[in-house]
Amino acid sequence: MVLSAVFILDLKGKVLISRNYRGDIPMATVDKFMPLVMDAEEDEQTASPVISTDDGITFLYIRYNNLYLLAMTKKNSNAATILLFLHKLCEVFKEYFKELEEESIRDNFVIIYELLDEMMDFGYPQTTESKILQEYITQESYKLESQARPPMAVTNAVSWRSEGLKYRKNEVFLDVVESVNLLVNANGNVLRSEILGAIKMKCYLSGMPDVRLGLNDKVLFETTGRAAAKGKAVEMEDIKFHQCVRLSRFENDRTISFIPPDGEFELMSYRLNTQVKPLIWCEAVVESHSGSRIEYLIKAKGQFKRRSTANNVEIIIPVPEDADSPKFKTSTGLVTYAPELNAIVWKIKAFPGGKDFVMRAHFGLPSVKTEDPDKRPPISVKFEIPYFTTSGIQVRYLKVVDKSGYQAFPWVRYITQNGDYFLRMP
Amino acid sequence: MAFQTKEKGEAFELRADLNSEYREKRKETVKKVIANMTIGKDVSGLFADVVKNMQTDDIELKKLVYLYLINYAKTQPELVILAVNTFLKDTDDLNPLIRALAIRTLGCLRVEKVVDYLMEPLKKSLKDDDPYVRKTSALCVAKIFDLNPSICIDNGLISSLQDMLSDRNPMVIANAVSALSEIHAQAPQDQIFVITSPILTKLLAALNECTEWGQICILDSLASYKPQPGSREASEIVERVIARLQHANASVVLSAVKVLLIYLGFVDNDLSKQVIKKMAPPLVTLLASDPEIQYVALRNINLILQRHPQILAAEIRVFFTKYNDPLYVKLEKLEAIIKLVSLDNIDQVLLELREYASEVDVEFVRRSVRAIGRCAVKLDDASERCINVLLELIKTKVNYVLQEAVVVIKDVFRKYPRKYEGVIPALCENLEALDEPDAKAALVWIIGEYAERIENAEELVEYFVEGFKEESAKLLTATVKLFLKKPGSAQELVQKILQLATQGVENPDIRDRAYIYWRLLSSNPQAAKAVVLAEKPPIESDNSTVSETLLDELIYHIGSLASVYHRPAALLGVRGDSIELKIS
Amino acid sequence: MADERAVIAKESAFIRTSFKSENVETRYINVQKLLYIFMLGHPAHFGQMECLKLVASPRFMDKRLGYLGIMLLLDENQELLTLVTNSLKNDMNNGNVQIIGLALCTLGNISSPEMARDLSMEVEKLIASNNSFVRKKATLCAIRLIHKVPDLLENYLNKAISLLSEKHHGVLLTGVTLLIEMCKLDYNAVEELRKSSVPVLVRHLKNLTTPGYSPEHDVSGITDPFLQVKILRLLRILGKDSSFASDAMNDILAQVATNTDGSKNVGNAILYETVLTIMDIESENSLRVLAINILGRFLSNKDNNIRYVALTTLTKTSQTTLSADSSALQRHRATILDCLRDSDISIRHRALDLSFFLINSQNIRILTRELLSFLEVAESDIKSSVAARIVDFAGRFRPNKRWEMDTAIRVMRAAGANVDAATINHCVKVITTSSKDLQLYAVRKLYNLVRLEGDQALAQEGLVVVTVWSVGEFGDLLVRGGDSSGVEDEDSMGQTDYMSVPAEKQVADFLDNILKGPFATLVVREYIVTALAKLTGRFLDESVLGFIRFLLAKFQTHMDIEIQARAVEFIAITKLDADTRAALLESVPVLENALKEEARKGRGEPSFQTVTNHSRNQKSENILDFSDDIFANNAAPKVGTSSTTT
Amino acid sequence: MAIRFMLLVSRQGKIRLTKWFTSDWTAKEKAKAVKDVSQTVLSRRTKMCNVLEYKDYKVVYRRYASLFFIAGTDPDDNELLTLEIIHRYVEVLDKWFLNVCELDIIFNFQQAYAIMDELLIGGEMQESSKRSAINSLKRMEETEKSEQASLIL
Repeated sequence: MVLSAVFILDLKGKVLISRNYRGDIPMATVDKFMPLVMDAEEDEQTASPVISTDDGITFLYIRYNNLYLLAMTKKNSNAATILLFLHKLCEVFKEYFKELEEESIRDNFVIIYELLDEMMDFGYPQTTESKILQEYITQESYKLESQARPPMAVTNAVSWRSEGLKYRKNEVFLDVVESVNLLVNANGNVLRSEILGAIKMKCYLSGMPDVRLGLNDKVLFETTGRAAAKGKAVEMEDIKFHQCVRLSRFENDRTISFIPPDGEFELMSYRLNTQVKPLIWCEAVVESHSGSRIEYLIKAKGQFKRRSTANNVEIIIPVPEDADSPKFKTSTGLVTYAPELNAIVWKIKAFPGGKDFVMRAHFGLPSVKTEDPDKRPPISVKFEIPYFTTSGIQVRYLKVVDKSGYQAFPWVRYITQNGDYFLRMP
Repeated sequence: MAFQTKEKGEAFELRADLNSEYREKRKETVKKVIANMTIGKDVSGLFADVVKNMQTDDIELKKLVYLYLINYAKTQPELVILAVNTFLKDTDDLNPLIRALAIRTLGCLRVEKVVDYLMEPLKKSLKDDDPYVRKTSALCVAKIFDLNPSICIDNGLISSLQDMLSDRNPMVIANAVSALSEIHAQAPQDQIFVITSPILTKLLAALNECTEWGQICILDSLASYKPQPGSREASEIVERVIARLQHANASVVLSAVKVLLIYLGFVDNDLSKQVIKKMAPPLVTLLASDPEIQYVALRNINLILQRHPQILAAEIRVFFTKYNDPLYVKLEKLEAIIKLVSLDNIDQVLLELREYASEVDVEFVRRSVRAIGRCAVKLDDASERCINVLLELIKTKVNYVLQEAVVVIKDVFRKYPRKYEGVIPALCENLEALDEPDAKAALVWIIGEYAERIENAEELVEYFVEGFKEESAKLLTATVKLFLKKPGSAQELVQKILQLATQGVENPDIRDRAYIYWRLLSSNPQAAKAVVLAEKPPIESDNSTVSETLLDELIYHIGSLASVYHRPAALLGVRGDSIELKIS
Repeated sequence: MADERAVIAKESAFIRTSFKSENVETRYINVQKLLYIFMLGHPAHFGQMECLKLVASPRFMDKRLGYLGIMLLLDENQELLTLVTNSLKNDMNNGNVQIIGLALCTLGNISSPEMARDLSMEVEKLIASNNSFVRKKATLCAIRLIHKVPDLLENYLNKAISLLSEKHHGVLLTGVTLLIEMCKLDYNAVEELRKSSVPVLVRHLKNLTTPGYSPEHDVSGITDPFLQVKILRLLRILGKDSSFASDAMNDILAQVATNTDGSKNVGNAILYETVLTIMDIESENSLRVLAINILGRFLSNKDNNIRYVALTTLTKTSQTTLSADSSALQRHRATILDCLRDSDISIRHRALDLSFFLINSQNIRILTRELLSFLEVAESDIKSSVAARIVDFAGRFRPNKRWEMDTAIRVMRAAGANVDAATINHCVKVITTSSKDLQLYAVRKLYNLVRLEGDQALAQEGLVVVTVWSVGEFGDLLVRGGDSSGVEDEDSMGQTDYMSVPAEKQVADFLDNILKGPFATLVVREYIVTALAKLTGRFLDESVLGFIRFLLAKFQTHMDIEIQARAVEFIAITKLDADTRAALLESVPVLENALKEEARKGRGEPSFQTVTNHSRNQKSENILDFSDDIFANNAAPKVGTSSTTT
Repeated sequence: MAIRFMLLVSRQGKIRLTKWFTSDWTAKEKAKAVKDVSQTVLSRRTKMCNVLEYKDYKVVYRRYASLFFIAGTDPDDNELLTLEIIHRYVEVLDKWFLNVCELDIIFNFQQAYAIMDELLIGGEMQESSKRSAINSLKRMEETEKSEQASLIL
């Protein structure tokens, strides 16, 4: 489990701040980190997130913006926990300082020390809920009327919500967001497709409400014998819940019940592995004359219901890094050359279902060729389709029960968007 | 020089300000000192002046001074004693936050002398009314044990800790579990943390209620519990733990998977099947996490698949690599693909591997080519299809593709002796392109093994004799084989090589081999043939990441570094620990 | 960072498109921008052609930028470079000396062999130019040309020698530089210069050391240190191995060595160069003493640069003069050993190299102890070279063979994971060339060491390899070699018994356990498989032999080709009749070379070639000596023609 | 015996100028060397010596204000003299830009290169007089100016 010390470094490997939790490894050992990373980068590779020195010290790290968040240990520690903890640190810092970057570290070192002290003790993660931390570790401690005390939530069974919250209007907003991951090979075969769904909540509820959420969950319907009745149940392959959801309850009777944190949070996520028809399909014909020019013909097709519309569609087509003199032709949308992406970006504001569009592009190439090999990245597509979920998931009810007996108003929205959506180029 | 005086001046100023009569000024100055400490300047010289500011009811200032103390306590052990009184006072404060802070910090000082002073307050705080103080004290015991084990035992801290497993607060239980596990690992013979049935019940209850991190601690501790044989205990645990697979925290999921895999052996078949089925979706979901977590997950999945390939048999597509995967993720996915490849999916896998083999990343391309060969060795009925893809790749003449192809084709030959000899000419054509020891050694082996079918085998072997050393052993064997198969033409060559290998090199291993060959050839040519040309049984397909014994161990460590490195836990850090040379 | 990339990518794209318009006016500014972009680390290959176009322009400023671009963007392996040749030729024939200067500078920095040949005539002509600005550039340009095409050297030799009569410091400096390079390439040049030029060089140096000789070239009170150093260097080459030339420079060297002010870096630069020259040539004894004293002063200097230089120089001079000045060196032993613990890695490395030259038969035990403790804490990348050198010197100056063997084993224990093959082979040689008693001692000690120290020892691959090989070769001694408990063992401290005698079964289990454990690397497995096979000829217990055959049989389907081959062959051997088997597995004759080395040991001379020069190349190549005596050697195997025709 | 490469690196590790006098290295190796060398130099403490070893080269460096001047030389080069060569370059820069600072080099990198080209060719010193080097540079600037003037006319 345990880690020995946490560091935040800049990209050159300079330590911006550090916290030594166990004192069993000299802090100067951190000097060995950058050479290891650089060795890996020699072949333009990213060093794996778990690397060790030849004297048996392990570094685990993540990168965020221009920072490394780094932990070190010499025990057989829990690698997953440590890396997740580092991600959690990132999240908390972001919620505290809006931006997490070199400057925000330097400007807030006092509070970062406090957070590091509260979030981990002797190498074991402790309280990592930013909302709770904000109740007793603040930048303006002098504004607190009395001395800060540990909120009940820190050690309560309900460690994510404080007591005594009050709202004039009790509302809950639910966003059902589905991201479609897609990989199509150069022959046009779908290699894999999956839907990653998430139900995000914004809760403005008073007291300690108990909430129950009903979905058209196929497993639930089957066990309660309601399957045939509606026929539109969804089979979620894997469901992950926020820690507020009572897992054993769900395991028993598929009831999703919980006391929600206050404000914004992700209640659950789920995954569907069903073969989905690619919502936006692209075909590319490329004609390349090395050393002089290259031409593209791209055809895009909306393969979803005619009454739906995909918004803010962006089709990103990679081109050689040294292309020049771009020329485009299309009847729909706006085409630009984005050198910073080494790509053509074809934007279509509203893409109706069932339609298809064509775009042609022409580039010049330099006569002197680069020595770097061609990287052959795939076409990627971005889009949003509102009022629509690919899986057909539906919120059937949301019940809020609080002992004060107020009435709460739920609001639900659905949206489908792209996830990792890639079509390999021929 | 100018720089130095400036520094001295700064220290002087800081010291004066730390003793300022104005409270705000002192606080600001302590901040400045900490800022200096943060950027790595040595401010230990201000110890006494900083510590003076410890007695305050401003929590922020107190925390800063404490932080300073943690950093420099070791350099000024005598002065730390000055601070002890304030610490002790703080452990009696009305505010639990301050009580806990004092206990937490005292444990971090790591100064032997302080330990004695700490005993009484620690004993008290282990029984504090506030759970926040208790959970902090629990870990403090582990800190002290690290420094001085006997004092913990003598003062009954360990038994207090054991009592804490029955605490009513889940977080306290979780920290007690952490502390006990750590102490237990340091002195396993003392049986400090042994899970009994009653404790088990409490842990399982706490599992539902504590934070994600606490859940991981408890799950990890369950891994070492041996359920009562024949009882319902194992199934009960499994049923409790299985719900954890739904947790959003990937580490909770991995620890749950570990516990379930271990308990599979203790439950009946039906439940076991059910568990296996339920494990698949969460494992796949791990691949949607951040790449770093994916990496840890994949390293573990590859271990799990070695034991239970059926878990993800239907999910091979999720391991197809994405363009933007980091290399370390790609390589692990490749490994998983090989674990899961079967006759049902081989065509698709080959198409995919062929695609990878044309990417730009050299290491990934190599591993993909190698993967094609490993598929051939694994699946008898698909070996020909694999070979065809390899031949196609050889035609691209990309140097490193070629080298890698030669290496794997050699293994294909060894799995299917005399089956794909038609490929040999294509390989020998590219002789000059091979510059890597592995590839050269592979080709040398092929030439020796198939000498009778290669017209210019002597020429080819002679070509390699130039670089005798790197692949000496294989070259030696190849030459002797060649000689036994074509005695007339290769005699001079074999003589030359044996001379070289017995007297021209120092490597004792090569010399051993060479002398055996020499003695065989000169005394008993019949025996020589029987020995050197003995039929080799086909190799077994090599689908395992680690040996079975190591796998047994690593399953117990899923999620941990050992399982990421695929090395025994005992080995972490061994290599560098300095060995004391006993020289009189 | 990300923003910068995006801005640059956009600007680059704009520049690329703009280049295509072939606009002469915008080209200059675009190339300028592109070079800046290139400096920030972004691709700029598409600007190469544009630089060529700029060079072809008649304008000076276009040419200037074009040549700068060529020097930055192109390297000598690019085909495009040949297209520059013509422009260079034209510009070297230009009437404007500044344009000639640009062309010379470019060619002097970047030239392919073809260009060197094509443009040599122009450069020859320009060396004779009456403009010193052109002359000095052409002279340095010639260096690149003769390096690319050494045949061209003779065209320049006389011209270069005549440059020595120059007054202009720049030209003289470049002239001396050119001559130094010529001497390195061609010994004829050295002889030619010895005849003609020693006095003139000495005279120049004398002038330079006259106070106030040329204020324009003064650096902190010293006249043209750059020129002084170059002259000293050329003198060094000329004086080496020539007492005649050396005699001619003795006085001036003494003068420089005594009169140069050593309080500033410049002065020390000259003193340093002077010392090197004195040590390299056939100098008088008094002069050498002077030089060594200067180094002694350097060594105790506070400035780390000076200490670094002292350590380097002492190492260099020790290499060439060996023991001659060693008493002077020994005086500084404590200082040098202190430097081994310096916090500066540069100092540490230099001190390490030097420490080995301190070793002699009197202090070998003490120094080896120092070096062994250094070995333990050394960075892993230098462990291999330190280990190799310790075993080498242990052989050279050993007080006795037992001690040498113990040292080799200690090295393996401390750095067995890092040593290279040559060191492992060396350890095996130490054992094979020993008496039976010592072999018995060695095999028991190694066996017990690895057995008792477990993982710690097993992690040291080199130690495991040596142990496994010894167990295989001397298996019979190990289990039945008689009593060795009386042997006094420095390492054991009386606590553990490194001399205990195992049973055959225990030895087989020992090897089996290594195979099963996590430390069985491929190399270790290979060694174990052979060792097991050899033990079938040395062990007697049938049940143990059966167990060994079982172990071997398991490897017959092994993925590794070498291990499979061995297992299959060795299993076949076990099926042969007992006599044949015994004959095949007999112990291996000692390596001839090892015996020769052995005869040379203990006398302070290098005993084996491979590890003597580790200071630069850390990984020593095992240089095989294919000389005739190996082939003429009687011990070499002969394959009887008659016996193999069946 | 010569300088093989020169690097100017800021204290933050930004590369300000690179000059190669060798053709033995590929672009990739150069990039790696720049990275490795600047990283090691930046991590050295002030009192350590100004020489270190990188591959088969000797690296000699010196810090001037916010900039590190780094020279990679053959192993048999006189490192103390290399320090003088570096210093000479800095002196001429200083004279040319009148109190040179990092920004001068960033914005006038062409001139920074031109100055180096007047001091070194192929990594060897071509001129030991500051005045002479400055004069040559001045003449070239004049030539450029007169060209530009004639263009405008």
